[in-house]
Parts: sequence; C-alpha cells; structure tokens
Amino acid sequence: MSRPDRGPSILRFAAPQNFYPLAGRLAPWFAGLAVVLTLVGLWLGFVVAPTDATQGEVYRVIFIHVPAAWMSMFIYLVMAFWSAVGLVMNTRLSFLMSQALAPTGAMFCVVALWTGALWGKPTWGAYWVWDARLTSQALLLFLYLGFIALTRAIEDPRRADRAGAIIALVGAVNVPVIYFSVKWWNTLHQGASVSLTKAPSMATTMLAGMLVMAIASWAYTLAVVLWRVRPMILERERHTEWVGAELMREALRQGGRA
Amino acid sequence: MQWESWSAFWNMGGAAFYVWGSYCLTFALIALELVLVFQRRKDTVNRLLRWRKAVGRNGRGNEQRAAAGPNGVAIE
Amino acid sequence: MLSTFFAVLRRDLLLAWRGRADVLVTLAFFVIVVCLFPFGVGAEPNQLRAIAPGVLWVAALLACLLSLHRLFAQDHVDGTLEQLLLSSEPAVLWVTAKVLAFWLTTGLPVVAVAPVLALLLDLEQGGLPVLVISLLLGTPILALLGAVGAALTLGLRGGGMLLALLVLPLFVPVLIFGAGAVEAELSGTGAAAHLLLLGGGLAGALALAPWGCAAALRVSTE
Amino acid sequence: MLSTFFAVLRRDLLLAWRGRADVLVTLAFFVIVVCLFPFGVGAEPNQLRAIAPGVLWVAALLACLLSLHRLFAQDHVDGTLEQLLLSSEPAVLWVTAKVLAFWLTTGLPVVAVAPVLALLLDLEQGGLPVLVISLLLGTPILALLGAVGAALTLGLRGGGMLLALLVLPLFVPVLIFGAGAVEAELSGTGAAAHLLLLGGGLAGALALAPWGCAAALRVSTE
Amino acid sequence: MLEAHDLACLKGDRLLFRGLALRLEAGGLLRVAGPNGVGKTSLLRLVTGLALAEAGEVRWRGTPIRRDREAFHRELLFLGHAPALNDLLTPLENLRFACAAAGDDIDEQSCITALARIGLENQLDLPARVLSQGQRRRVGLARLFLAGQRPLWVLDEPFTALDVTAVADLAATLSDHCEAGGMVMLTTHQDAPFARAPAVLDVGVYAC
Amino acid sequence: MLEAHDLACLKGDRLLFRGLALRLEAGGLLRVAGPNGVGKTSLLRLVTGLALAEAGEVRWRGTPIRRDREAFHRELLFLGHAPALNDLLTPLENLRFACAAAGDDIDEQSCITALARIGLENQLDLPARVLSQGQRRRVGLARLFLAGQRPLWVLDEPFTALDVTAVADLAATLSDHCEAGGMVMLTTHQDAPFARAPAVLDVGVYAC
Ligand code: HEM
Ligand SMILES: Nc1ncnc2c1ncn2[C@@H]1O[C@H](COP(=O)(O)OP(=O)(O)OP(=O)(O)O)[C@@H](O)[C@H]1O
Ligand SMILES: Nc1ncnc2c1ncn2[C@@H]1O[C@H](COP(=O)(O)OP(=O)(O)OP(=O)(O)O)[C@@H](O)[C@H]1O
Ligand SMILES: [Mg+2]
Ligand SMILES: [Mg+2]
Repeated sequence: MSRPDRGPSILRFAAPQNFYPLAGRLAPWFAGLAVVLTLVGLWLGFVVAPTDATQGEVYRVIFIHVPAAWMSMFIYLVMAFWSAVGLVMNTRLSFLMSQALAPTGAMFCVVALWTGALWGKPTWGAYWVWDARLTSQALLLFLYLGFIALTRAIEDPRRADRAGAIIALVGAVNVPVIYFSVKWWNTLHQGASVSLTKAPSMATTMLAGMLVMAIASWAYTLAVVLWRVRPMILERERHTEWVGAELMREALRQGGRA
Repeated sequence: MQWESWSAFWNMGGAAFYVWGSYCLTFALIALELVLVFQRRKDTVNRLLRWRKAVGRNGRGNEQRAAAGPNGVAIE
Repeated sequence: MLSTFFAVLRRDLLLAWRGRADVLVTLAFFVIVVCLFPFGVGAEPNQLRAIAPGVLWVAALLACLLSLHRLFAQDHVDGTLEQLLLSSEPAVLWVTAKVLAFWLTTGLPVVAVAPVLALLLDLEQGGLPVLVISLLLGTPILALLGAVGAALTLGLRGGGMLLALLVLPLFVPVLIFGAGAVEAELSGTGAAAHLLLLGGGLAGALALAPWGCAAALRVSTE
Repeated sequence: MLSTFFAVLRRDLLLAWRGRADVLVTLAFFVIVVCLFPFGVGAEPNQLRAIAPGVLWVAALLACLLSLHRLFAQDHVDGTLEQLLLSSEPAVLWVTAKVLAFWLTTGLPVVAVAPVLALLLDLEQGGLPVLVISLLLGTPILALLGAVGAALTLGLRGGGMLLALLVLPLFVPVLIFGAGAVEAELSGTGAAAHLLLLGGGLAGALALAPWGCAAALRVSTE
Repeated sequence: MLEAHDLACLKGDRLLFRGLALRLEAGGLLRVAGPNGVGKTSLLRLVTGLALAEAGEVRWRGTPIRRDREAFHRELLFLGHAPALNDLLTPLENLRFACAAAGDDIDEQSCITALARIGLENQLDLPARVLSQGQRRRVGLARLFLAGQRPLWVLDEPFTALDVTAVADLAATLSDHCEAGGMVMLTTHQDAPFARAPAVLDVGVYAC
Repeated sequence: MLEAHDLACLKGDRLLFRGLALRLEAGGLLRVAGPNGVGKTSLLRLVTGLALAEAGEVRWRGTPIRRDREAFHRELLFLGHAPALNDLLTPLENLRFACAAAGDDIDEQSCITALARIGLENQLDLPARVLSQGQRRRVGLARLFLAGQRPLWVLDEPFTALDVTAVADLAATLSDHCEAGGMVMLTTHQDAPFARAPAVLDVGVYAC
C-alpha cells in the first residue's frame, strides 16, 4: 500500500484502495441476495398472490413496475447525494459512485416506463397518456440521459466528475419542481379522467410480493454498482502502485485461465 | 395455487403479451447491463495492462523512453 | 467591484449591437417557428386558437434554447473566458452581467413581438397581458438555467445539442406554468397562482443559478 | 474520380461515429421537441391526435435545421474546406458525399424514431407508413436545400440563425406536403399525390442542390 | 515569490512530467524550453491556476495559489495561445475590455497609447476579424504596456507571428519589466534579443 | 512557371499593394517578406486562387489559373495558417484524408512513414484535439513528404510553433524539394537554415 491508512474506521473506506477490495467482496453477496429475493418475490407474485378482481392477471406487472419506479427515483437522489458529497469534500470516490449509479437508474427508469406502458394499454386503452406521474418519470429519464451524456462527452475525468455533479444537483433541485408542476398541469387540464387506478384493497400477499421485489432490486442495484465502480477506480488510480499490484494479480489470473 | 395448468399460466388470463412483455424486457435489460458491466471490466483491465506495458512498470516511463524524449527525438 | 459587472454588460450589449443580425435572427426564428405551425397543423382557426399559447411558449423556449450556445462559446474559443476567470473579481458578478445582457438581447425582443404573433394565431385579446407577463417572468428563468447548461457543455463536441438535452427537462416546468397561465386566464380560472409560481421560480433561479454557472465555468475551463 | 467521393463519405461517417454523442443528441432533440408539445398545448388526447402529423414534421424539420450548421462549420474553421476546394476533383462530388453522410447520420435516425413518437401522440396506426415514407422522401430534400444555405452562411456572424432564416422559406413546401400526406391519408383522401410531389422535389433537389452548394462554398471562402 | 514543488502533469494516459520544481524571484526572467509536445503549455496552465496539477503545488508569495486565488490573480498577467480577441470589436475596444475584465481600471487614452506603441495606430477602429495574424497577436500584447503594476507575467509563445522589429521591441519590454523588479515566465522556440540571457527551465529534463 | 503581373489586393477600403509582380521557376525558393499586416497572407491566397485579385493575373505554365483551375490545383500544395486538422480524428486519419481530398492516392503505410519522419510516431492514434501546438502543425506539414509529385508548394508561416530541430528538418525538406526541381513559395518571420539563400520578395515595396 502506497498510502498509509489514516482516519477512523468508516472513513478509511473512502480511500479508493480500501474501497476497491471491499466492493469486490460485498458485491457477490448482494447479487446472491438479489437472486434469492427475486425468486421469492416472483413466487409470491405469480403463485401466492390471487387474481385481481377488477384487472385480472395484468396487474402482475406491478411486481416489477412499482419497484422499478421507486428505484429509479431513489437512485437519482442517491446520485445527487454522492455528487454533493464529492463537491463539498472533494472525494473522487463519491463522483465515481454517482457515475456508476446513473446507468442503473436509467435502466430502472426505462423498465418503469416500459412496464407502465404495457400495463396502460389493457387498462387505459393507450400505451401512453400524458398523466402527471408518467410524464415526470419520462423527464426523470431525460435527466439521467443528460447526466450520462454529459459525463461521457467530457474526456478529462476531473472535469467530467465536477460537471456531472453540478448537473445532478441542479436536476435534483428540479425533480420536485417537475413533479408538482406536471401534476398541477395535468389536473388543470384533465381533471380526474386519467388517474392511476389503484388495485382496490391491495391484498397483503400482493403487497408482500411488491416489497420483496423492491428489496431485491435494491440489492441488485448495490451489486451492479459496486461491480461497475471497480474498473472505474482502477482507471482513475492507474498511476498508483496498488493498482499496479492489482493489475499484476489480474494478469496472473487471466494467464492462469488461458 | 392460482393456475390450472402451465398453459393457463403462460396465457396469463389473456394478458400474456403485457405481462410477459414486461418481465422479458426487464430481465433482458438486467442481463444486458450485467454483460456490459463485466465486459467493461475486462476491457479496462486489458487496456490498463497494455498501457502499463507501454509506459513501464510504475506508469512512469522506462529509462530508455525517458532518455529519448516524448517524440523520440534525442535531447542533447 | 461593480466595474467588472458593468464592463462585461457594456461589452456584451455592444457586441449584440455590432452583431445586430444575431439578435434580429433570433427574433426571426421565433416568428418563423410560430408561423410554421399553421402549415404543419392546418389552418383551422379554432384549432389554432386552442393551441396558440402553447405554440407561442414552445417557440419562445426554442428560440431561447438555440441562442444559448452563443452565451459563452465565442468567449471560450477566443480565450476571453480564460482571461475573465483570471480576473481578480468574483466570477458570479460577470456571469450575472453576461446572463443579463443575454436576456436583454434575446428574451426581451421575443417578449416584445409575442403579442403580435398571438394576434396572428387569433389568441383572444384577454390573454395578451398574461402572455406578456408570463413571458417576462419566464424567459429570465430560461436564460439563467440555460446559462448553467451552456457553461457545462462549453467546448464539448455535440455541445449545442447536448445543451438542449440537459436543459429541456429543466425548462418544462417553466413552460407548463407559462402556457398554463395564459390558458388559465382564458378559461376564467385566473392566472395569479401561475404567475406567482413563475415569480418564485425567478427569484430562486436568480439566487442560485449564477453560482452554479460560475462553478460550472471554472470546471469547464480547467 | 469517385475516390474523393468515398474518401469524404468515409471520413464523415467515421467522424459521426467518433462523435456518436452528436448523432444521438440530434435524435434526443427531436424526441424532446415532440414531447414538449403536450406540455404547452395540454394533454387532451383528441387535440394531440389532431396536431400530431404537424408536430412531428415540424420537429423533424427543426432537428434537421439545427444540425445543418455542423455540415461545413468545423471544416471551415480548421481549414479542411480550403483544402477540399484546392482539390483537383470537381467540388460537386465531395459536396454530395458530405450531404449524403449528413443525411445518413441525422435524417435517417429521425425517420427511424418517428413512428414511436407518433404512438406517443396517439396518431392512428394507419398513418404510420405514410409518415415514414413522407419523412424518407422529405428529409433528404431538407438536407440538400439546407446544405446550400449552410454553405452560403458559412463563417458569417449570426450564421446559425441566419441559416434558419434563409432556408425556412424553402422548407415550408416540404413541410406542407409532408404533413399534408399524413393528414390526407388519415382523412381518407389518399397520400399518393403528396408523396409523388415530394418525390419530384427530391429528384429536383438532387439534381440542382449540389451544384448550388459547391458554388456557394467557393463564394463563401473567397 | 513564485515557486512550485514536485509538479506532475497528467494528460489522458500520459504523464507528461513529474517532479518539476521552479522558483522565480523578483527581476527573474524564466524561459520554459523543450521540444514540441513536452508540456510547456501545460506547465504554464498549472502555474496560472487554470489547470489542476496531478501532484505538487504552486505557491505565490508563500501561499498555495488555490488558497488565495484572487490575491494571486490580481498580480498575474497571463497571455495564452489564443489572443482573447473578439472578432467584432476593434482593437481598442478589445483592449479596454481586457483590462476592465482583469480588474484594472484603465482609461481610453492609455489604451490608445499602448496600441500605438505596439504599432497598431492605423488599425484602431478596424474590427479584429480583418487583422493579420501578427496584428492580432499585437493587440493581446498591448496589455503588457498597461500591466506595469502586475508583477508576474506568464506568456505562451509571445513571439509567434511577430515580425523582426516587433520581436525586438517585445524582448526589450520584457527585459524592462524584469529590470523594474517584475517577473516573466515565457515559452518560445525562437531566439529573442533579451537584455540579459533568461534562465532556462528545460521541461524535457522532467519528462517521463 | 508561376508568374504574376501587376497584382493588386484590396481589403475593405485599403489597397494593400499594387503593381506586384513575381516569377518562380523550377528549383526556385521564394520567401515573401514584409512586416506584419503588409499583405503576405493575402498575396498567397491570390496566388493559390483562393481569393480573387483586384487587378492583375496569376499564371501557371502560361495559363491564367482561373482558366484551368483543376490543372493548376493538381500541381499545387498549399498549407495555410490553419492546419486543416479535424479534432476528432487521429493524425493518421487526418493525413490520409488530406491526401485523398487533394486527389492523391496514398496508402496507409506511406502516411505512417511520413508521420514518423516528422516526429509523431508516438501520437499516431491520439485525437488531434489533444496535440500540442507544434504537434498540430507537424501533422499538416507531414503532407510535404507525400507531395513529391506536386511541384509548387505554397506555405504560410510553416515554421510557427515548431521547435528548433523541426525547423531545421523542414528547411532541409524544402531545400531538397527545390533541388529536385520543385518550387517553394513561403512566408516567415523566422530565419531558417535553408541550403541556398531564398529569393526574397518584399511586399512592403509594393505597399500603398
Ligand atoms: C408509462 C406508464 C407508467 C409510468 C411511467 C408509471 C410510473 C410510476 C411511478 C413513477 C410510480 C411510483 C410513484 C409513487 O410511488 O409515488 C408508479 C407506481 C404505481 N403505478 Fe405506475 N406508471 C405507469 C403506468 C401505470 C399503469 C398503467 C398502472 C395501472 C393501471 C400503474 C399502476 C401503478 C401502481 C398501482 C403504482 C403504485 C402506487 C403506489 O404505491 O402509490 N402504473 N408508477
Ligand atoms: N489525452 C492525451 N493522451 C496522451 N497524450 C496527450 C493527451 N493530451 C495531451 N497529450 C500530450 O500532451 C502534450 C501536451 O503538451 P503541451 O501542449 O503542453 O506541449 P508544449 O510543450 O506546449 O508543445 P508546443 O511546443 O508544441 O507548444 C502533447 O505531447 C500531447 O500529445
Ligand atoms: N476591411 C479591411 N479594412 C482595412 N484594412 C484591412 C481590411 N481587411 C484587412 N485589412 C488589412 O489587410 C492586412 C491583411 O494582411 P495579411 O493578413 O495579408 O498580412 P500578413 O502580411 O500576412 O501579416 P502577418 O505577418 O501579420 O501574417 C492587414 O494589415 C489588415 O489590417
Ligand atoms: Mg505550447
Ligand atoms: Mg499572415
């Protein structure tokens, strides 16, 4: 280790060379958790949960739709949080975390939109209506895409970090504004003609399935983000000795396999 | 148990397209994301290994290149 | 302290005057986009009247969006921005001056012609004052938020379009309240609430955006 | 003879690939403009459906218009254009190659996503094929005519906006026939006449625009 | 006054130089030398605070420049590759704005004198767009005549595009500034007739 | 071979020069001299046919260049102030395209050799955007090594931003080209070690 490990126990992991192995060790556990919970959730959703009285079987989309929608919003908040931490404390790792989160957030956003659209066709008769919640979800996707496009378009990593952090924060300030404005806009024009028809008196099994799936997607996010951030750390820290050692180990592993 | 048979299960009460369309796309996207993540890892490691070989052990340039200068033009 | 502010403001206004063509053409763009609609949508008066506030607001937004890249691009290329960042005065000052000059030369003219175009689209006359006020409150927000985006995308390839992608989601609330104000007025609900919200947004943007923009500029030239 | 053509075509496609962001973001712009409309106009499905063909066509036109400045600007600034004009090959050749590459990287993607957006605006499904065909015929005309405008405004201050002003009047007929084709199809009149006219326009533009563009380039760099 | 320790500069994959140290005292004239692409421009941008060093630190009067940016920039004059001219403005307007933007309050007459001194008396009211390469550079350089109170001048290839007499004049101006206790740090590939031979910092020595 | 009579150049309302005549025979090396802003760049643009003279005419092998543009441009290589580099492309791609665009059919290997000869073998696959000033110029100049069959080279300030060794190399290359029966017309404010002293055309003499 080139740098001495300083500081209290938790902050120690803010140093990339400590975080890197930790991430490597944690990720498989989260991935395993995600698989198990997904299986449980699907079992609850498809086997235990009863057919919905009004919607029939279509409602089973809910077991991914709602967790995906929740995750997509939650991930943006986390992203903005790490960006703020990065800007204030000037820790490179935080920027990396927010950049590693973005693609997954965008992915969940697409999933929520897609499943919502597929769900909308049989229930509302159209794949898309300009409802407040749908619209703000679409705008959230644009916020993600803007963040990703901006950080990709900038070559200099330090500039990319900071520029991305700024736009993530600006976006975060705007998320509630967007949400409420869209909501108001829609109710002004539409009245109640379109609203999310909540499954009446959601059965506890349904709720349980949804919650299990939500935790599963949370675990999945952690796993995939940790996996994604690891090569990013290597890339950034490539001039340090510990990355050199890590790469040698990696080369040996590859050589051994070949 | 809700389902009379497998075919009833796959049919999803007539909503097969919507339900399975949702789940298929979701899992396809997740699979794609995982593939991309691991591919990126492999690419990065290979690229960095190549880079290290080119630049020298510590990322600091080996003696020969340092002496030759950045353009390979010897500096007197 | 304020001398930098006024130096930048004076210069940018002078530049706008020298490059009058630019300012006129932003306006012309606004006019043309509005006039395209009848061609695309068909000239049925009722339909046109119904979509008039929306079309006007969308066109104003696009006109603002498309001149945004001008805000810092030239100064970036010719090295002026570098010099401004090396100034011993705080960057927020001259950033604000630049945004103000930008709004005076693009936002204000758009606000000024909007009523004429509204008449072309046969908007009811009662809506005109609200249209103007909503534009007066809304276009500065667009300029302020857009400045942050312009600063972030400075010198990037695909910059202009990337800028559009970044700021459009931020512009949507402004558009909603702006167009909404006019429609609310026409439908008899009254536009006060919308206008108040726009005013609040403007105050917020004024307080925050210059700082964000200054930070973004420093990041972008680093 | 054709080696210059292919060299330029290959390079421009390579550049587009290197700057993928550019191409994607043009598309994103198209998408965003279409999505803005409901915010401005209101989300009432019937109204949206009625203006859908017009909005889509106007958005395609704007997306094309706004990427036009990319066509020669970079090459002009860095001196490549000068070198191309000093080439011993006729300029029409490489001008055509540049316009073709431009259309492949901006027009074609727009045509490709248009049907999806049409669904968002709830356009009736019968209109989709006509929409796509009209865009396939129309966007190359926009690119060809736009290239002449881009060449004329090269390096002028206020270029981008001046360009808009110059070419929009030329684009209007394309818009009318393009959006008209879809509306005619939906209203049951049949779109054949409109599409034929667009095809004729395309043939004419193909035959004339490259020459005009080459001449304009020579004038602009003099 | 100006010192840097152990500077390293990373560009993309390439570590341009590392362990670079420099020291510039009042009256010093430092020429940053080295072949093309060795990192001279990059070094100047680190020293002025326009870019962030990968390692090491730049100090001005003992304080790291990041710590007290404004104080440092009040005493610095940097002229980079790009001459910071707006094409629509005349040389006079450009110069006045450049001074005002930097925070100097200079009246019009002084600007006119400075431009005349650098040989642009006939181009005072042409738009900068039509100037020749050498004339464009001169407009930028005219600021040197108005920046006597700024001790540290950092110049990137100031002699580019200048004709022989202008090179001699500029060299004399720089020598005078050092004579008066100022500091100059510059890069150039051309020889110029300085009053005293400048100290040379060869970036190539620190190249990786 | 190349001759011009009675050339006049008008910029805005200023007549830069008039009555300018020049003549360049095979093997000739002509240096266009004069102070900044006298009209050297403007003259080169007239000679290459990129701009139109106010009066007078340029002839190549006896024919006015406007008359048979393509034949003239087949034998001409012009490198202006701007190095004609696209920032996204690598030096290699830029060079190959420059050759193809000019109508020369050059294979990749020759381009690599030319770039290596000019000192860019380590920069072959960097985007041109990140190159240093001197490296950018070098990419443009690499075309000289691939344009042996074009007799007339017109170069505007080719030595700008180049380091000392590169200046010497370039001067040698130009001398060789003349030796082999080519023609070179260039502007520069710097002295360069040509094998034979170039003929000098002082534009200042014809200035108005
Ligand atoms: C493209 C279309 C759709 C999008 C973008 C979308 C988006 C969202 C979002 C963002 C949420 C989380 C909001 C929150 O918890 O406050 C959500 C929740 C939900 N959505 Fe959707 N949705 C769509 C279509 C649908 C459809 C068609 C239905 C059913 C008819 C539906 C039913 C639900 C339900 C039941 C919830 C859970 C509500 C709650 O927990 O409060 N969604 N959706
Ligand atoms: N992303 C990158 N990857 C590899 N090398 C890079 C990258 N960015 C810049 N470089 C190299 O960094 C160097 C930048 O040098 P700089 O502009 O400081 O040179 P310089 O000493 O000023 O040269 P000149 O005399 O030509 O002006 C160049 O050699 C360039 O090739
Ligand atoms: N519109 C105009 N009105 C007046 N003078 C003009 C106009 N346009 C250009 N000029 C003058 O014409 C000259 C252009 O000269 P040119 O660029 O050919 O000079 P040069 O000899 O190449 O100089 P350098 O050595 O600086 O490159 C400049 O002196 C410029 O001031
Ligand atoms: Mg340099
Ligand atoms: Mg010149």
